[in-house]
Amino acid sequence: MQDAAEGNATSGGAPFLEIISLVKSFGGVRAVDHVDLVLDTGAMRCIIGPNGCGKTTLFNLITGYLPPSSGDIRYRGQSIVGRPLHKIAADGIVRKFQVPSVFPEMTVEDNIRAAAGVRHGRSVASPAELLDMVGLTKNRRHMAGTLSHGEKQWLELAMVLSTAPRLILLDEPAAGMTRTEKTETVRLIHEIRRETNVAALVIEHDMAFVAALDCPISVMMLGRIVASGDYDTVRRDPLVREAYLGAVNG
Amino acid sequence: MERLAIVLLDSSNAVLVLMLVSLGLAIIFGLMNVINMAHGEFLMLGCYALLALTEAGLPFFLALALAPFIVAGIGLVAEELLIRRTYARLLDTILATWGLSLFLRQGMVLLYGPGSHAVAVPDVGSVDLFGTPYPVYRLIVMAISIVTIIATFYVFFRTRFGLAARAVIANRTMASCLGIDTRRLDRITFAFGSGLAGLAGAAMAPLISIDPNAGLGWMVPAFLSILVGGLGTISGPLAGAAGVGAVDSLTAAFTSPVWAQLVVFTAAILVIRLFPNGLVSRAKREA
Amino acid sequence: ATLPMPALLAAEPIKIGVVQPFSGGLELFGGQAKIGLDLAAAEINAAGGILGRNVELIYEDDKTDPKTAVERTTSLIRRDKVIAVSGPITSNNRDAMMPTLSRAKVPLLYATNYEGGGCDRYLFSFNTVPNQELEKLLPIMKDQAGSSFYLFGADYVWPQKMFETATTIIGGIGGTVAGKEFTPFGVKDFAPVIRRIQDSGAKVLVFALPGADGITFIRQAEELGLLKTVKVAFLGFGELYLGAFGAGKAQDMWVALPFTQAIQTDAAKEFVAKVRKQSGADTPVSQYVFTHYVSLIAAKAAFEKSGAIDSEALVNGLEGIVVDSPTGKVTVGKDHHVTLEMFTAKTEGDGMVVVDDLGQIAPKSGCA
Amino acid sequence: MADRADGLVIEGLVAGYGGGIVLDGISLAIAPGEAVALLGRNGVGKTTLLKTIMGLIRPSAGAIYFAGKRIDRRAPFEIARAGIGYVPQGREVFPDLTVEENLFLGDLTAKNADAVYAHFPALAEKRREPGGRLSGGQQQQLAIGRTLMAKPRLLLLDEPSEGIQPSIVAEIGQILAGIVAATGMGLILVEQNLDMATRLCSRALFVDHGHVVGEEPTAALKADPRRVDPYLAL
Amino acid sequence: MKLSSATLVGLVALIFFVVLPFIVSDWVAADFGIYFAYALFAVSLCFVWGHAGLLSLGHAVYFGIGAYAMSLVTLGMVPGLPELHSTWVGLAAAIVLSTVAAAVVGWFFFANRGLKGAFLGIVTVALAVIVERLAINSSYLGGMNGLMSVPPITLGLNGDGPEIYDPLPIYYIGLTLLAVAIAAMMRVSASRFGVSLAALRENELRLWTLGHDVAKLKIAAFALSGGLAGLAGAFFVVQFGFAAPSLIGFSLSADVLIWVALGGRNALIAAALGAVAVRFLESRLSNLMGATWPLVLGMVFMASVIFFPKGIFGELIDRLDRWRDRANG
Ligand SMILES: Nc1ncnc2c1ncn2[C@@H]1O[C@H](COP(=O)(O)OP(=O)(O)OP(=O)(O)O)[C@@H](O)[C@H]1O
Ligand SMILES: Nc1ncnc2c1ncn2[C@@H]1O[C@H](COP(=O)(O)OP(=O)(O)OP(=O)(O)O)[C@@H](O)[C@H]1O
Ligand SMILES: CC(C)C[C@H](N)C(=O)O
Ligand SMILES: [Mg+2]
Ligand SMILES: [Mg+2]
Repeated sequence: MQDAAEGNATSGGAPFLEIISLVKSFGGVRAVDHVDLVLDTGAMRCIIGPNGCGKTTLFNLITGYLPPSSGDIRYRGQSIVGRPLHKIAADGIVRKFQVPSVFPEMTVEDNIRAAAGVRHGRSVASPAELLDMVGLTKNRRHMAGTLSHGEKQWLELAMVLSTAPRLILLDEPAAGMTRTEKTETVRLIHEIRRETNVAALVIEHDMAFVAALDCPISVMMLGRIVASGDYDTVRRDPLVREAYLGAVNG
Repeated sequence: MERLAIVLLDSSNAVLVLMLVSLGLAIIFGLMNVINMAHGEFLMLGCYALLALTEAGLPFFLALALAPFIVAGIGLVAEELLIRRTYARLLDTILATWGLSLFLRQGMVLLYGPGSHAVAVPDVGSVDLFGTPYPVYRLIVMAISIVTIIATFYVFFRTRFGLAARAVIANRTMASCLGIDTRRLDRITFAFGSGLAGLAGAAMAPLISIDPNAGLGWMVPAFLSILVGGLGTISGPLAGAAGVGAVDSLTAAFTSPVWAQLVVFTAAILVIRLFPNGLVSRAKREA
Repeated sequence: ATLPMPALLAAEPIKIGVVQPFSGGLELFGGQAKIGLDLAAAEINAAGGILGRNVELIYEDDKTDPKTAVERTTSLIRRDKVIAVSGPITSNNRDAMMPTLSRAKVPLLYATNYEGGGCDRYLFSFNTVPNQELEKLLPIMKDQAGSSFYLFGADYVWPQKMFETATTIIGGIGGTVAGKEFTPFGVKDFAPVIRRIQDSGAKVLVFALPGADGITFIRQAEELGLLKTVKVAFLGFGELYLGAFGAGKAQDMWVALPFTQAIQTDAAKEFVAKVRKQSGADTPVSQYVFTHYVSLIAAKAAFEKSGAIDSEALVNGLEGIVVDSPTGKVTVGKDHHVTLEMFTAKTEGDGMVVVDDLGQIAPKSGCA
Repeated sequence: MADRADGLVIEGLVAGYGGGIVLDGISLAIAPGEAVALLGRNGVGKTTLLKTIMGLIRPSAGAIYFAGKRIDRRAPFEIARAGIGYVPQGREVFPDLTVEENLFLGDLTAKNADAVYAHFPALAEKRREPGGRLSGGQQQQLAIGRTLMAKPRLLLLDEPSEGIQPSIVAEIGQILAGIVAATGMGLILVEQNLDMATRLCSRALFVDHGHVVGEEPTAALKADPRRVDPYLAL
Repeated sequence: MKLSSATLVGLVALIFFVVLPFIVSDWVAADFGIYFAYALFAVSLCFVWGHAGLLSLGHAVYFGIGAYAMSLVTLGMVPGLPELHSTWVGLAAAIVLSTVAAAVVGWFFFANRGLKGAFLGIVTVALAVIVERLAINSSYLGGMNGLMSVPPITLGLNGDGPEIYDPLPIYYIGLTLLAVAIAAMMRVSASRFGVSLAALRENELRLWTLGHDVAKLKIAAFALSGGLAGLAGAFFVVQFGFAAPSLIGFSLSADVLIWVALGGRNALIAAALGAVAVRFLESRLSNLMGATWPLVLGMVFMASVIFFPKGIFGELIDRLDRWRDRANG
């Protein structure tokens, strides 16, 4: 409760999320290397980059799962470095994992109920509405562990949304989805952002999906952000073409 | 000074025996994810196997060499009939092996009676160490422990068999999809772990009361050892056993056995709490 | 047709509950107790029972654990409506059971050597208290081995109290206590303790660690050479331990006790023969067979003296009663403890030998 | 396709979890060396089919033949040894074992390791690191490389492009195509990335309601990607 | 609203136990009074273990604390308050102390990135062994002998007034306590807090990253369960008349684990029935079978793991569930 109250009194012109010269090293490797990034309230940004360039690690840092080696993360005017994981989440930064992560021996419905536990007064669609949105109403009494891979992805998205987040971090939300389903996911993300003004960072490798999201893009390589811009700019960047997209996609 | 040397020797003896006991437990727990509450009973069976073999007229050291195989055989049967049905259900392994331990203990009561039996310490004499005659048999037990520990280490961490065994533990399904005969490995691993307990029991048999409850006192220290040290490596449980065993026998040597128990348990709880992955561990990536 | 009342009564056996350890650590003691009780019951019933009624023993396993002992006692009283309870072995089980028995006014026939101080209208002890075991034994040990004593036992009430008495006696005979320590049950490595005893220079080890742990200790003491330098007074020793140390091991350990199968009198030999006829030729016949046997014989005498069969008749009858036993007379004092013939014995070869007949020794029970 | 009997033949396969049926009498045949894509919406049973072929799920009816021998009801390791390799959805690398150890598990003789490292240089770089520390995409490469170690005759791939950067998706496609061409390895590819599916496979099977509901040559799909939509629509 | 199968089984059991004393004799009822205390204890473990997934292998500590607290108060042994003998104060002390102890232990084990799974289990065993040793070495607590002659429930405010010693009233008090406790804990399990606990059992990281303070949740679950165990201990000791170190240590902890596992850890009612059934059979059969009883018991454990992995009553509830599902189409 207290967090939420604090959060509402965001100090003047400070950006919604500001990442300042963030570094994370594992042993000798710098997985995240002086990353700077700013996100405005309700804004969305895609992060793309080769496998192992540090995208997931960046999410781990923002959510407080890992402590940064140096640098700062400021959320709504305050540094959140060192804050406990659950406090950060309760304050509205909620992520979807790269490998879908649900409560396997609980029903789909209870998964949402458990997730919705911490909302701190922020309002959100009801569990039933959320399930409907992601097309899992028919499965609501099934154990989450029995869902197919793609269905788990949908469920996890619904769980994240049920916390009434201010910022969602989606790690490859479209992985394993069919073309139609991807289109559906894009539609869903847009709809939610329209309705709740939630900000989003999205990691994705599927360029068609990225294009459809239609938002600014940052490209990471070897832990650094090496390019930023809209879809077309990024796509034309020779470095991105060579190291990420590959000749075939060029 | 010389007294201290003897105390340290006694302590190493206790430590090495605990290592041997913990090693089997660590393989079965760390590698198969089975909390084997019957481990102490396999140790007890090792005592009785030695008893039966020597009573049948075998020379002591031949009996000592054979006893672990008898226990491993019993382990094999237990694996086939019981343990394999509990894989991946950690908590059920407790209940199942608890039942097994009751069964084995009472089975022994019915076979051999509730009383104590004795196997004589083999007549290997004693040597003068630091001015005290030290029983050679104790030195032999220490040597057996060391050799077994090294051999086990080698098998599980330096051979392809060991690699496959570890893979089965980490992800049974995936291992089988890669062409690994998981059943065979399960059997061998469990039998190996039980055999180690049997060896510990057989080696200790001349020094303890051989009775159906002979295995009980080992369990808690052995479990603490493997947790203090950490699982997933072989050095972990060994380090843990060294810590637990040394603290125990040294506290007992300088204060009393009552204190020793309190100190060991408290210290173990603190260490496990502060280093939940054990003193020897590898960092893992979770998210 | 009306049934003749006496016949109906005669058909109804006298129920006596038995709470003994048949598992959990001291089952050998429990087994010995059962042998004695079974023999006594068989003899009594063969001779027409007590006042025309047969004795029925209802056995319960206390698992050497006080909580279970209380549970079993409660159900014997409530379910079986027993007139008396026999047992247990350990002192803490007895202490745990006593309030329940007192409340229900059911007497306990306790036939194990213990630390004394159990004073209750419903408690009768048929074995020794510390003075009976230690008064003569410790001076003998001093004469045999030397005046420095080390006291080592399990960490509970019986060894603690035994050692208190021992310390007093040792002081009285000009001996010294070189050390006193306790161990929890379940310890497997006694090397630290053994080294400490060696270092203390003690000549006599007063030892009170019953059961398998005691055996483990003695085996390790033998192996590390302790038994060469100290003489052991093994409290509560009995034939049930024989065979546990290995052939030719653990020689010359001493004990004072009311019975051993090694007693060479005709009456004692006849008793041993009777036991073995009933329970098998190899049955060890320890003091615990004897005392439990005597306790039931005394109960029979007490009922007959009172001329009635109920709990109060038993209590009243037992007070002051004298019965004949294979070692001579056993007198139940007003303090509910027994004066009886005592012996010193020691281990030798595969068995025990009697060293001395100490004569009748009266208990200092600590009760008025 | 006269030689299909030597490849993989599935006849009237019924399988599912507990009470529920997922595969409801599915039949298909794949010739040796043939690469087939398996397409379908989320939750129609693609993974279930692969698992059943692998012996991880016991079919309640029907039969599976591979190289002329019946393999359903065999243990997974026997099926693997018969020459079927499986790359599961979600990678399933052994997190505590090193990259190298993970590879060796694919084939304990480790004869093929260098070839695999050559295909996936990212793995060579991390060969002594625990598999669990790799990034998601690196793990996917490891999972594929591990299965290739045993030189399978038929490879089952469950969404291999998931989580992999576009250039490497393409590369994996090429590597697999190369191996298929060189060794005659067969392929069943469950894939949402149409690009990869059309590049690697000659025909695509569409699954729905536990059956194969349609079949298209991938050339046709490539020409007009919208041809898949009717099969995948909700 | 449709009743769940667990509730249904619970109601049937309740009816059975309400009429049982009319069928059997008094002493059976007296035994059941004790079994109900054990069942209450089983419910407390089932809640932390089965529902929240926290394997406490040393749960007897809280039961023992409850028993000792009640004993100390009713025996007038509270330091400085020799006049105090009240059953009611004893009850309050039992619940409060065991709750606090469980909370402190929970805090120690769970704060920050706490212990999990088997680690937690084994550490809690070690803790139980230590606490048992401390009780043995404490002369205030009566040492190895424990505290004897603990008075039965007295209705008066300070140990005066009528005593409840007869089996029947105790039986019904126990049954009521048990029924209320199960009902209450089922409510808790279904509440938002309860759902969070279940989620904790399933995937702690996910729950954590959704914004739940998992350490706090665990501590709360532990404390709640500890308090219930303390209540069970208090109710036990007023019947049993005796509190000993073996109430606090390893062996009772192992017993309760087995009752819960045999009964079924997924449903509170199954755990309770498990406790009652095992104790009942044990007291009946251990005499009948003598030395073979532990053998049979061991085989029962093994068989139940193989044939009833959800526990015997757990399986029953499950079957009933499926059967009703099918009946309803
Ligand atoms: N806990 C860790 N310990 C050591 N190294 C780590 C750890 N976590 C990540 N790394 C390393 O950091 C680098 C970045 O990993 P990260 O998971 O952030 O990549 P990514 O950009 O998300 O890649 P992908 O697209 O494949 O998911 C990798 O080289 C990885 O091996
Ligand atoms: N372990 C399980 N227990 C019960 N049902 C399951 C289990 N796994 C999957 N299912 C169900 O079986 C159906 C098919 O699942 P499967 O994983 O085969 O789908 P899929 O086609 O691979 O989907 P995706 O594209 O999402 O991976 C789904 O409805 C799912 O809910
Ligand atoms: C000699 C012992 C077995 C008996 C003793 N009364 C005790 O409490 O242990
Ligand atoms: Mg990633
Ligand atoms: Mg799938």
